[in-house]
Amino acid sequence: MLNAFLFYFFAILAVGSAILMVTRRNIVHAAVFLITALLATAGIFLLLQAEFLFVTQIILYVGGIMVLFVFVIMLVNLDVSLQLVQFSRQRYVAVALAVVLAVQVLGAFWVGRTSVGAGPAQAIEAKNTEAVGQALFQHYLLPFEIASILLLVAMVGAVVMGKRRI
Amino acid sequence: MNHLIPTAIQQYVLPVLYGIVIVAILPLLAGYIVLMERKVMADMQARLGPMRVGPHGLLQPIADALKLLIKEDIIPEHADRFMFWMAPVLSVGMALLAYAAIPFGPVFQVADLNVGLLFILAVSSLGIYGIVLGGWASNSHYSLLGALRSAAQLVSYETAAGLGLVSALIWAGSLSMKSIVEAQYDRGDWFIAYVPVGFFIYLVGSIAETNRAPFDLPEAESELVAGYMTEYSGFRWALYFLGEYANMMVVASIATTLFLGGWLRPFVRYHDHFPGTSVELLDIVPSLIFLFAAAYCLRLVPRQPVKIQRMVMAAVAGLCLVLSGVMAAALLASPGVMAGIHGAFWFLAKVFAYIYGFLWFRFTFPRYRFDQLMRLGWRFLIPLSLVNVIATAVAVVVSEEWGLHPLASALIMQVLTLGVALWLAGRGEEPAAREPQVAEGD
Amino acid sequence: MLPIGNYLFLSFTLFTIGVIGVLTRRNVIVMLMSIELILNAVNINLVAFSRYWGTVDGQVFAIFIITDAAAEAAVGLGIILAFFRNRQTVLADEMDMLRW
Amino acid sequence: MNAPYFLDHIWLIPLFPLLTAGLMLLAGRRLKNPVISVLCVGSVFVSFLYSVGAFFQLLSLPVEDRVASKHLFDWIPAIPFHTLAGTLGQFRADWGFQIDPLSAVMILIVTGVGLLIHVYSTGYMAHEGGYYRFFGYLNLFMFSMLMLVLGNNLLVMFVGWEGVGTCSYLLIGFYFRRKSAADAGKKAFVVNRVGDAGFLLGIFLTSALLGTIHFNEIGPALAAGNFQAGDPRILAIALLLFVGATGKSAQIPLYVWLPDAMEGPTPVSALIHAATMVTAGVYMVARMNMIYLLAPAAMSVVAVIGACTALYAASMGVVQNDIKKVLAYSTISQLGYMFLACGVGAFTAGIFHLMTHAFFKGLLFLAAGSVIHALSGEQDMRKMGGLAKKIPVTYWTMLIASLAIAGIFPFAGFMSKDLILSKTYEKDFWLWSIGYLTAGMTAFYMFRLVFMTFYGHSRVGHEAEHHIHESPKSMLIPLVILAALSVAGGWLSWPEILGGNSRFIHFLEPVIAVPHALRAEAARGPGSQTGEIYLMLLSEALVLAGIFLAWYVYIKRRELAERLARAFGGLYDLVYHKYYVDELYDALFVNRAEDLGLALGSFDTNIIDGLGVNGAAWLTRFVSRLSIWWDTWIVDGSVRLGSRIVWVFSWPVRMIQDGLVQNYMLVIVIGLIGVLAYYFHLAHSMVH
Repeated sequence: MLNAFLFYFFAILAVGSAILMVTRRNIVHAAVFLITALLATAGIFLLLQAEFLFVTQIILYVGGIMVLFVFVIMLVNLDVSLQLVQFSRQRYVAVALAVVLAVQVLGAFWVGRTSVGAGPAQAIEAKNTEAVGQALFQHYLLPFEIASILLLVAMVGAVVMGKRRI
Repeated sequence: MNHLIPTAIQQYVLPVLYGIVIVAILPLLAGYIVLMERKVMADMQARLGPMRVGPHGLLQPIADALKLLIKEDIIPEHADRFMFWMAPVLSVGMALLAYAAIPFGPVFQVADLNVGLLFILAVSSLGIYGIVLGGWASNSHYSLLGALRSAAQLVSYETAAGLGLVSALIWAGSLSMKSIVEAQYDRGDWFIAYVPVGFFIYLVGSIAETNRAPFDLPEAESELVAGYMTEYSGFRWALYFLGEYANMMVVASIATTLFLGGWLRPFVRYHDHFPGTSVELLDIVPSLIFLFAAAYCLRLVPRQPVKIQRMVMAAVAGLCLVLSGVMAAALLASPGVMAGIHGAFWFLAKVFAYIYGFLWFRFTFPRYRFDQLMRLGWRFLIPLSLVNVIATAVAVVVSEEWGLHPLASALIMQVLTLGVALWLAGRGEEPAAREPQVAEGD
Repeated sequence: MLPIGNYLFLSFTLFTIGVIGVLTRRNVIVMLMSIELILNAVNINLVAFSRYWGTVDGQVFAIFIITDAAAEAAVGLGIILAFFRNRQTVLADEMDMLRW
Repeated sequence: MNAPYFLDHIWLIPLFPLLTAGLMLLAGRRLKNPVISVLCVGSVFVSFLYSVGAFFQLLSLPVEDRVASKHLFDWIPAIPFHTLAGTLGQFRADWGFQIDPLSAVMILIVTGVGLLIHVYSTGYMAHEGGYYRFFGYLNLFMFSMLMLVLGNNLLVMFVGWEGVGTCSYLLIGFYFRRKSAADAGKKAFVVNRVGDAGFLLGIFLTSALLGTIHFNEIGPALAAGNFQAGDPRILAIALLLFVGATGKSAQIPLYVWLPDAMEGPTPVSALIHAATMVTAGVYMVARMNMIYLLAPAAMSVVAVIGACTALYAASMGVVQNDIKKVLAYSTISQLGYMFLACGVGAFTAGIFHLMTHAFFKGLLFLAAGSVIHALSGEQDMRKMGGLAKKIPVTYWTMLIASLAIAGIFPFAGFMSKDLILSKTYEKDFWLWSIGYLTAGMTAFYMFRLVFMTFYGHSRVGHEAEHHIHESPKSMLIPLVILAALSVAGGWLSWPEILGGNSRFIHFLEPVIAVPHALRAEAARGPGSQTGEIYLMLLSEALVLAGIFLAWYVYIKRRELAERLARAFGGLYDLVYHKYYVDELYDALFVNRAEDLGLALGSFDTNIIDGLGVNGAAWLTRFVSRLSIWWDTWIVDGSVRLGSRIVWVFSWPVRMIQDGLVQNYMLVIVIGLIGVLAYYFHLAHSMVH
């Protein structure tokens, strides 16, 4: 009951702010709405009892990546860009194609509607963080290392990109 | 106290009650921290500071709050009204939200999340938006620059501070604030004894995160009028102010919980009881402190010039007496109550000590240049904190595998880390922000 | 927990919105943000299924995805900054130096 | 045959300086001064040791075959051809070295004096820029000079000859920022070219006539071709070679470069323009004595020119005020003496005087350099005076050198000069009288120099007065050693009359191919001994008179000098301006050369450029117009046509590949849709 209420609250919040994010003319507003959407997503995670991911989502996405976005937006923010046309020439084609894609996915849902349900009610372990840590550092150690290397490379790349003279 | 309060109330009513209390008290505390700041600054500069409103300016914060409340509220032209309204609320709200997971005592805690610390970090990291959006929304160059600076600064120092905390977390073995404190109780020593370097890193990082001097670049009055707060006035400005001081208390609480043993009394493992009772000697200290405070105030009463001030002073003395009585009475109450009340006292005492350190730094250190700030963060603190984390992990493994005493292994590794720190400091000297020198030819 | 279909539908909706955003907005930053949105939709999917099967693998994958998102954001924004410094624009259809 | 070690390794002697020279000129800039000093002086010192070793091993050989040669490798292989004499000759030249008493003496002088002057330079040049450059050139010079004296054929000798010329040019122009120095260098170079031309022609003629240029083969060739004395072809050779000698050794008419050469640093003047290089001509004449003995006319030309140069230069030396100029003219005059000796057939006496002159003239220059050093660069004697007390060592050495050059009895100069004079007297009275007069003038101007510099009251400028200082040890020690040599150097051949046995002369004898007539005369021994004694006394008297005159004019009654100068105003001016010879040469040769150059230049611009080049250019432009047209319309046209075709047919690809990222994303989505569609199709088919 409460679960359902929270879910719909978060879902509507996420979808609404996502739509606003895509349609806003002002980039900063778009960023703020994206942040809202991300926070709503974090709420969804919390509902799914993934506390660690909930926190990670907030710290990394909202507290890190989006700050970066806002930072860059403020660096490159052009008032003239507010007056320009916001959508590209291919918008109608694009929307049409997206709708086609959506229809296909819905079809997929329709095909598999019978198999999705409450699912096997697993006894969710209380210590989510420990479980994630175990999985991350034991079973997924190699991907973890690869991800760390990826981050290193990304960092170097960002530094190079950020240099005044490339 | 579980036996005398039904669980339903414990689950739903108490947290709300705590929340209300926090939200109600916090602005008052913030105001008095401001007063404390002004007094300390005056003392360090051989002045008196506020003396007029109330005896020794004791009522100054209230007066300030009233003044700010009734000030005209200006919204600059072409400002983004929505953002302009939202930003201060955001910064205060996030600061308040962070208190949800802070344990002021064994029981005095809104919610004991098992990712409590991460939750606090996450929420306080959201406070950035309050500053950035506010600076952007007020449509002014000073504000925008301040916002950008603070964004860069916070992102830079969050990493170092978080890693500094991790070194303590490794010893604690848990993310829940409560169990962290209990871990310190079990070990018998506060974690500052295990990871002093980590504590130092977090100290610096937290100063930078709260935009306090010497890292107050975002509101450097000598460069950008007031940084992101330039266009704000009146109540919104007061909200920003409140947010800043609330943040100070948040970081102070985190430091207290992770490094300074939270609500634990000093020498918590040192048991010596009154004959025939289970009350420990050192537990009298709080009530004694308040008793002395009351005596001091009473001595000050007759010196006040005006009658009203004498009355206020007397009232303060009475308050202190009451508190001392409460502390004393708690000794006789059930252990749970005693632990709760004294825990709150010790916790707040440590928090204020930490904040006093903040004030001290502010009045003694000159402000950094921005490139120096960045260099300190990226080229000294972050490498050092990484080394510190690794060293701590090694220390834990050593103490577990070879049975070496944890404190000993930890301190050995800390010494090594200090060596690294010295090397980093020496290496960080060369100017990173200057133009490359022209290589003189043959 | 609610039937997993709800979560799937939510993530699908977000995904579609993100796709539309990527395809239609001219501003590269908004395109990047839409990509973040898509990644989030995927995350919701993963977490929902991990809850569904009662294992944490999905969450681990979500963590990896967040990592990649961070990397992508860093590099992408760096590119955008460099480009803006040289061309004074952030519009996708003006980034046509690869045009025939 | 295995020659003794040093004789077998004489080719190493020039090598050491060459190595250090190369090092200096390639990498010297990076070396510290002490390193440079050690390397360069050390290399010269090693060469000196090898020379001494070679000398003594040569002495150890029996008198008749005191000659050793070392053939390194062929340079020009044997080329058979018909000589002018009609015989079949083989022209060949190789990198060969030959050492006999003559070259042994020369290498001893070159390396010994050179070593001393190197040491001196380390002190003198200590504060100059281009230290490494200086020593690089100096060592290069040592190399070339040693090649010159050690070569066993005329071509190697010529290599050394040109090498020393180059080094002299480089070192005269060492202070290349001073225009006068640069000009002096150029002048020396050009004047030497004239002489070298003659020398080269002489070499050609030698090889053409005798079919060989190897010293040890020329004599036999002469004998084989039994040329008679006075053969015009031999005469031509001798005169041509002598032209080269006059160029290198600054004889009339090619002496003009030597005075200007004093622009170079003083050690250079001492080493190159006094001690060694300028004596190359004398050495060459002595080396080719077999030719000259067959050309009496040439001999007399040599003698006359030598005598005239001696007198002429001495006369100019009398009036010079620049201390180095005086020494320069005295050098010329002493060289004249040497040629006089060679001209009268007393080659050994010439070489002997060459050696003693190397000692005392080197000493004079070094002492003068020390004076200039002390006066911080002052060279005008009128601004000196009264230095005897202030710089005693320099003073005493200078005095000894002056006595030596003047020819006071026990000193070296006396021995050599009187030997020359007596030999000349045997030959011809007038030549002797010229030489005699010159000796007096030498004494006069040398002591004029000494008195003006060291006696009387000081005329030094104030700021220079303050830091007058004796030179450092590194400069004084060579002075002292050279002083000792210029005292004792002459005793190597103490005249028979004074109970000596002129060993040096006899040591050199075997080099000189004495014709029968002369040998008979030599057998009869020198002329009446008493006559020789009288000659000595006469010259001593004249020398003392000259010294007294100098004292009287420049110490006793100082105003007399100006009075005399005014009295003989015209003559004085004439002499003071060096007889206007430079102006004459300018008028005769330099300006004519300029006119020729101008004429050629105008020809070049008008005829060659105007007609040839510009015409060709016009033609080229015209043709290129045509080809441009062809290129644009035919070649490029076809290319553009092709590209246009490709452009037209490539539009579908272009539609997809338009570097717009969003279109790419669109394509991605399309692909996604396609994949999903295929998946549905699969599921559908599975259902059925």
